[in-house]
Amino acid sequence: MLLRHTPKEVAERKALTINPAKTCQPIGAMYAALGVHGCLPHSHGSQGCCSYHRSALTRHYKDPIMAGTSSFTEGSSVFGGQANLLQALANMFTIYDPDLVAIHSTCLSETIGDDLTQIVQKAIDDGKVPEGKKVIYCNTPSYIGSHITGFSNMCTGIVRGLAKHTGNAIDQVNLLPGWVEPSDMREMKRIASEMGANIVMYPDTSDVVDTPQTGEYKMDPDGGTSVKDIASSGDSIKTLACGAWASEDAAKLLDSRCKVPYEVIDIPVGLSATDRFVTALADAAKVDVPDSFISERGRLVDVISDMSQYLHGKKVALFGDPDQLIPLTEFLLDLDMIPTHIVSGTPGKKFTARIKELCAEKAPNVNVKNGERADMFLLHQWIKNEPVDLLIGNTYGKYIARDEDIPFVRYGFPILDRIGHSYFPTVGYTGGIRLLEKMLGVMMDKIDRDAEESKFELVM
Amino acid sequence: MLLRHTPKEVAERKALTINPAKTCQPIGAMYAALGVHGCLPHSHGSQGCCSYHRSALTRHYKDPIMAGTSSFTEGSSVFGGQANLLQALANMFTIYDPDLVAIHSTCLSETIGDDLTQIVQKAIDDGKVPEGKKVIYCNTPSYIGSHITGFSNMCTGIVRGLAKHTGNAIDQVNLLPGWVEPSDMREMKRIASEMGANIVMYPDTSDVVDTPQTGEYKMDPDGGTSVKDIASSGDSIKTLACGAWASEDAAKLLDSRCKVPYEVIDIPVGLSATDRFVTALADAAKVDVPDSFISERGRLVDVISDMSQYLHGKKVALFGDPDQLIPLTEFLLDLDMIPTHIVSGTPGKKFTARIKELCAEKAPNVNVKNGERADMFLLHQWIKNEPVDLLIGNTYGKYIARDEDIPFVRYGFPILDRIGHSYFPTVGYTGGIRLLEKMLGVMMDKIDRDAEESKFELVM
Amino acid sequence: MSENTKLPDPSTLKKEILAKYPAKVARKRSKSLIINDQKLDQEIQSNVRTIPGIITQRGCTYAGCKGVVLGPTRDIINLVHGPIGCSFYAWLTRRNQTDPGPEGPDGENFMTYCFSTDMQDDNIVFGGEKKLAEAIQEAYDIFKPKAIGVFSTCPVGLIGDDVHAVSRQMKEKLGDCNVFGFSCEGYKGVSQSAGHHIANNQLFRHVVGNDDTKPESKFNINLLGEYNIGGDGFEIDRIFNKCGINVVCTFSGNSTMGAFEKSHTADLNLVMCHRSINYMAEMMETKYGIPWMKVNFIGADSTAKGLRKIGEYFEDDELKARIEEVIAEEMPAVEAKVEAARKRSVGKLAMLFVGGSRAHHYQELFKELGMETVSAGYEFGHRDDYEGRKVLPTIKVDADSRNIEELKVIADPERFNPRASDIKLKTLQEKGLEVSDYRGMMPDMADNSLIVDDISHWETDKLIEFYKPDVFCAGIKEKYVVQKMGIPLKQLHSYDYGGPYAGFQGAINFYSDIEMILSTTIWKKLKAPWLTKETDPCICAEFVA
Amino acid sequence: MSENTKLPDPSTLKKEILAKYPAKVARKRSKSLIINDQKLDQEIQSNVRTIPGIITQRGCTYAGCKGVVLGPTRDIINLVHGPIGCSFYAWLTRRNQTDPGPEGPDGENFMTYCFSTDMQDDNIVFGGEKKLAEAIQEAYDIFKPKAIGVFSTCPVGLIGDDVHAVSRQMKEKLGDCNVFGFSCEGYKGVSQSAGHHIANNQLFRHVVGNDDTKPESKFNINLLGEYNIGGDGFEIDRIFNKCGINVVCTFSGNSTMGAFEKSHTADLNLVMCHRSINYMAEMMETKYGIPWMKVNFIGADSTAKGLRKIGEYFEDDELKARIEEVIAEEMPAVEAKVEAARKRSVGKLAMLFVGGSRAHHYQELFKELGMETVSAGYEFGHRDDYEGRKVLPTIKVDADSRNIEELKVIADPERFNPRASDIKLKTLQEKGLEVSDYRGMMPDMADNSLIVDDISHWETDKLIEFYKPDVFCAGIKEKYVVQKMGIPLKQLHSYDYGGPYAGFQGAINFYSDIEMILSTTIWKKLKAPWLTKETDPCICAEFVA
Repeated sequence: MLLRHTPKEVAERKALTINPAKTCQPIGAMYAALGVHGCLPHSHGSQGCCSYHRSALTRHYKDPIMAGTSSFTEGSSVFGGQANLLQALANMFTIYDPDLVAIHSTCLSETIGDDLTQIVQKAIDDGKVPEGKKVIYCNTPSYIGSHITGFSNMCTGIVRGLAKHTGNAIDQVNLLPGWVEPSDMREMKRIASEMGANIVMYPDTSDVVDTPQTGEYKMDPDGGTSVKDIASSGDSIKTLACGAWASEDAAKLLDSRCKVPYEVIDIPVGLSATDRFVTALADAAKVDVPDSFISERGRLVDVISDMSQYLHGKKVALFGDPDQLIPLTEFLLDLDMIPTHIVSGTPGKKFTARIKELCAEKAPNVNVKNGERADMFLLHQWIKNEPVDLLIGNTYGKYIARDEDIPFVRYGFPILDRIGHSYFPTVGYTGGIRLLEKMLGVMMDKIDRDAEESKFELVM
Repeated sequence: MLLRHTPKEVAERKALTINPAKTCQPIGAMYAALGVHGCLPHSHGSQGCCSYHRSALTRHYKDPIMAGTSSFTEGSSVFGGQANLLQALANMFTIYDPDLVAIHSTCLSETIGDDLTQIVQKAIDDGKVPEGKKVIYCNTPSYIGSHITGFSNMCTGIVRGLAKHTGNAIDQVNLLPGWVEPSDMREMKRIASEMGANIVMYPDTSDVVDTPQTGEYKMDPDGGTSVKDIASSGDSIKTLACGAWASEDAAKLLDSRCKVPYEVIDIPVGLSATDRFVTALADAAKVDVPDSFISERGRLVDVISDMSQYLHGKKVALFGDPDQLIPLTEFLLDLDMIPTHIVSGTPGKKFTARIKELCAEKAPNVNVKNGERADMFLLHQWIKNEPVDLLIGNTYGKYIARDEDIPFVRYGFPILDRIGHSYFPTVGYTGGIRLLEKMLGVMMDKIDRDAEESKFELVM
Repeated sequence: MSENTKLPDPSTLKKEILAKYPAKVARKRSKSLIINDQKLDQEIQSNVRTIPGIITQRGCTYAGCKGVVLGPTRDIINLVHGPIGCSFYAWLTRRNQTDPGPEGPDGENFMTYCFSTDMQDDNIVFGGEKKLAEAIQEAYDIFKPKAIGVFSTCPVGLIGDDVHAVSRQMKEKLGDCNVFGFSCEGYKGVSQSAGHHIANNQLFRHVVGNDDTKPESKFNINLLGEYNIGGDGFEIDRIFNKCGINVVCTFSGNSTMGAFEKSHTADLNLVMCHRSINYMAEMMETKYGIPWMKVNFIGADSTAKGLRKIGEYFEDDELKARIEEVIAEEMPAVEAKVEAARKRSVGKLAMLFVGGSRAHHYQELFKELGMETVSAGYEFGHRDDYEGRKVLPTIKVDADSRNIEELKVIADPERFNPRASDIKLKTLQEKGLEVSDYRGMMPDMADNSLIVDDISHWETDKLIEFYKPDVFCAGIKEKYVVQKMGIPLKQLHSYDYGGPYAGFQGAINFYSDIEMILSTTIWKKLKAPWLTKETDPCICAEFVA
Repeated sequence: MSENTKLPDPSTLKKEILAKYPAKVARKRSKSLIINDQKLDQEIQSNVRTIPGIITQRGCTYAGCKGVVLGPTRDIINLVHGPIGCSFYAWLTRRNQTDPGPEGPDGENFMTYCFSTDMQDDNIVFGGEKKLAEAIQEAYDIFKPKAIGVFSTCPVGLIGDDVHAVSRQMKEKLGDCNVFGFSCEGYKGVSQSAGHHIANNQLFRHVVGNDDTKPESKFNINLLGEYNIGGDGFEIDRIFNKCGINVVCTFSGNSTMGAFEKSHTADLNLVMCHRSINYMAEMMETKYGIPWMKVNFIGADSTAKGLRKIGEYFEDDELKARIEEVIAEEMPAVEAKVEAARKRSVGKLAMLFVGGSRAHHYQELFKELGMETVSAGYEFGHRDDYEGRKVLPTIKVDADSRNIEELKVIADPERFNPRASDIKLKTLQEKGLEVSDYRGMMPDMADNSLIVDDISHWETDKLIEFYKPDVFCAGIKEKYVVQKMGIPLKQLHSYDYGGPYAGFQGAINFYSDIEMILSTTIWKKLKAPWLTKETDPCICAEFVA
């Protein structure tokens, strides 16, 4: 057994986290920053942070992930990181010439109390920021929240740094997609354009972390939302924020600073959440939902009705991020599957409340925990106490899946050992079919593997 | 073992086929006919043929497959099927009101020598075909060729029955997709429109055999190429025929009857075939390939270059239909995989020649056979003599895959035990990524399953 | 709707259906759509030609012969003589399960294989006998099977290939392999039904009686017309086993040639699927003196009833006691499950259009679930399957039935041995044991229920519109058509890859599956919310009488 | 290009690179870009602060301490005191393999687990010592480990948590668990390197020498600076085993606390990764009198060379003979494979920018493949790793190195025991055995090759443009950047999830993988055909001198 020391008995822990279902803020800020065109993310802290974040994102996307670091030394930790950051900005603009730099802090710079606002202002005053270039930033103390918090904070930083309210409203909707894959962002844009909905979506990492192999490396990839478009979002008629954890703060800021009213909706994972997404987008953009969506939806519904016997009553354990887990749980319930164990390292009381509310009727005994020590060790112990038919989560789940022989669908961040997530969306109706194909595939593979010869089925 | 009686030693067979890698003509004709809007296929023979074909197609698509039958009795077999067919036509038009009926023959009606041309003419003369309705037909003797031949013959029947040459050329390209999935046809149309290429594609089974579940059954589904569009194909500037086996005859007929020149290309499966498809379509439609295709292509190339270590040198056994196997083999070679055993029940000398030519440099020892007795029994015996790392073929391959513990990718017709093929294309660049995801997935699952604990990998 | 509400009168529905048809068709179809009325002895037109172009459920004679009857036998090579398709489509598509048998995992099992002569045009032109003989030789050389069955497809009869002659020659040549043929060309008869008869004839002629070894155990029976789809036969065997009843041979679920050869040594034939196997029962009675009884192991109550019939027949108190014990052991689980399922199922509506017995048998299960069967019919049944064998004398032989061989069977000079006296049989029959009898479906159905033989797509469509059933039972061709109308369809050929549904455990499985179907959320979410907020009508519709 | 062609002069390249930099940066970087010239004793600036914003490969001190040195030890719980990320990113990402050990599949292995105190803001404000103590207690209660290592992340030092005090207290409290801390905050030093030193210190202070049990067997050595990535250590153990050489302890591939505790009983320390472990070698020599030698088991020839050094050291003819036998047994397979691979590899160009020794060691394998290393450099090496230990006295201690603790080590009163006389060591050294010595990378590199310390992305970009190498060796962050330029990148931290690459079998694996890379079709198909017909330049480029 790979996790042979994990006991079945759950002992309460007050201090120790084992096999976390989250990581720290800065990586989320780095990912969000990559969703702005021409933006070079910068990590204000020790080299290690930047190196770790770049490595983790690189392994997940198998694509270049560029970012600078302030390379703190003991000296800077004592005297503050201003000198390093000023130097870093000057160097990045001189050597790599990005349109803008997006700085996020770290536990180090936060602990010593570096004031990014002041330092960035100084950089501008000192002429370290060339004409026409921009510097945006956000605070991402690693000891608060999770990688999702960091993503949210950078989204807010993007709004603060780039969104402009001119007073001349533009007939467009801001779409904050939340922490999803480039494939998902691509699909959200397709849905909007298919609908004739005029949107500005950011961040948008498509064509940034899923770039083509052409033999020519572009340090400034084609993708990312342009600074101009983001600026215009201050004049939009409405903001749709996908995911309360990743997108709500930025939407709030757009409201308070630019008077753009907002609505928080779920990431469109699965049937019901996509129904709400499509309706909300149509309403916000004041367009009708075209008939093509009746067909798209109908194809998902068709697969569900055709295959329900393989899903009905199957128990599922899942771990990941709240904004995904909530609609995913709802989708499982629409499939008559039974969400049985759910953990997320990301804190936020709303999470367990929402999950319990969703599960109240069909899965009242669901085990759910989030925040500190809501980790994969606990999830594994729960599974040992109540086995499941399916495990859904990031690549770290493979250790539990192999030990317990549970069909496993890779979903969330990070996925380090399979490809596909960058290219095939799991959002929208078609994304729902993909999720179904994955879930059915692994469960049916087990049926085929374990079937007695007399029960081996040709048709399923 | 499920196929425990299959011996390793290959004994030459002169008469016996075991576990065929093909089926008979009429089912192909039925599938092709479904790709015409408002068309009701009709099987002129015993009830069993129609029932079997509808069942097989229904299991593959998990969607309604409608068709009529002449319900031959012993009487009709002696005196000929004319009476039954005339009655059938009258009944179908009266009860089900299709725009047109597409008749295909069977081994029975062919053996007794029913003359469809004469019978259909009589039906028209006798007023059995209502005003504005059409009847098209083709001969599909089950004892010649295979299901692919039947598909090809109905394509020819569609051209003969519907294509019109008015003399006023239309600036459009005819695209004959070959026997591919509705998802593939959808993708070919997307590629063409993305390119700005004006095409008429037929048959087109999208929105016919992958219809949405809305609670309302439409006997006349939205999809299928309209009779009007097909008629106009006689005035197109060029025909691109995907697949020599499925599409060339129809293209030839368009040439000889309507003077539309044609080019036979491979179904765009994998990198090289899609490159040729895109170029050929751009040339034929006199448009430039937009840059978006550089990105689409580049994403496929990127996945290949990122994952090549898991593909390089892996041996593959495949079975199916020539038009798919040829570009698929080429794709495997582009991936530095080794096509090792290939069978297709569909005859045609060109097949082995083309495969050997493709494999000459990288897989000179490839075992390849097609036509009579090129069956899955032989393939299995070959595998026992030279084991492979991957098996690709229709659902019947699962018996070999389980017996020999070979990672298995379902591809081709029929797929009876998994979903996805109706919705996710395997053609085009994105289709190539899907094929890669599938192949890598099953091979990596085996790596994960068999790895010693000390060699179990988090990152792959 | 409660179990004893009166059903609505479907006359208008019938009118509407017929209205769409051309006059001749309407006239013909009207005889196959019967509004049930227990007070009348109504005749239903069945086992007649399907109307060309009407879109039928029916298959062909070959399917009934090869697919249904011979398909489930593990150790015979079923070689199809014809173009490739006929063999391909019958390859592993019927879910006849088989266990490895006494020889264990290496025992003979050719059911995962598909054998064909793959006739080509030159075989059609110059004849295929030579190729057939070669193919038989090659099959023998590779697999050394005990037996090879040769099945004729449409062209074979027309081009005059004599499969029987070739089989005879090869049987002689091979010596230790029983080779025999079937003239089951697809165009024979009017449906699969003719194929059943042909299969019965050839099994009886070439196999049954080849081995006179007597069984050691007591209470020896054959189970006829049970094909072990989804493991039904396994469950029934489990129950027989528990009761101490010995199955000499099942026709033909999980069967072997050896069992067929010894089947004439049993003392009782139990007939499940009357349509496909009654010929065998009659021929065995005539030749060997084995009585037969109709049973139905679909449904927990009818399973119990079937077991008790056996007890009655053998007149053995120990056996009877054991049977009661077994029933007492099995029923609690059944009742617990049905109780749970009925919370969802009571008052729901079912329709069944399938097979030659299933449409009748499965009504038992729905009855146990408190569901009403509002309409039903067979795909290839005959009048006796609807109205009961009492009508047999009145059934007129038409052109299509005439050309299906009727074996002339007489009592076997040595081996005829009447297992029960006529008096005994008469008493048992009076007790209602259906000895050499089958009462058919119609007597078991409510008044005003609509009986439809060989239903067409158009009729299916109208019936659903009228009844809005909660579950529709049919086959794969109908599955997605009906479901697209928002009505869950339960396949009763393949069981949707579930089962077993026979016996006690099977009943429990069926209750659960129906409970699942009735509780599946998606049926309430078919409509895009931006089109309508109200939930889909199809599923929540309660029948209003 | 043939193996002895002269390399082109990269001066212009160097100029172009520096031209882009701000003056101060250019001045600093110019000292770290050295055009190799064997005739000159050139100094290369290294182990100095990375220039902020330049985009470096480097990581932090914590990574070097926890990730590199302690990570590979199976039976210690490595508890990271800090926010969650530091522990998360070091979780299973370094491919240190471990076997179940003598206890078999149930033996202790905590390497698949990730432990953290997951510091929250209140811990930052009010201090995290209490939480740390609690976490240690909980880890002990659940897992009962022999030892717990506590690793400090950036905030810990700043808020003044005393991990050493807490560890001391908990060690006493728990009694049977060795708890000790590491002050390896990420900001310490200038790269991972400082973390190696800190890890060496604490292992030496808290673990080495805790168990004086002497090994039974002859020829007892420790292997230092081998981390069993991809199973390198397994392969080396296999070879040692074959030769009859006993490894008391490997620092720290596939290691256990028990082995560390006994390591001072060995008679020779072999140093693989000089950068990360030389401190340990020196301290053990001073305290226990164990001499050390630099070896390199990367490359078949250098593996043979390394084995022979051991033979020389132990001055045992039987051992020497056995070593020659083993080499003779292993080399044929190696030669066969290299022969095959050279068909594709000879004359191809390689570049290596990785680690603190690998960039040197792997040049051996490329040499064996007939490939030229045109440019190389370390990520966190020091001058002695480039120029050799001869420069140690001249290396000035700067602010960053000063604050990394230097243990004061003296000879152990009881246990100091010089395993070899100074004369012997001197003679061995003269034989070129690198006793207590390492000559560094530069002497092994061709003239005009470009040596770059702590390479930046900009420099990488320019170097590739200039050299168009056939293989670029670096790490995961560089992997896809370089490949997007059309150049295959071979990861030398993770081996791209392959390996082992050490020893004889490892060499064979490496030859195959390079052969595979060089024969991968896709690199010739990067360009869309409608853009250009010519094949991609990058791969087929032969260097033109």
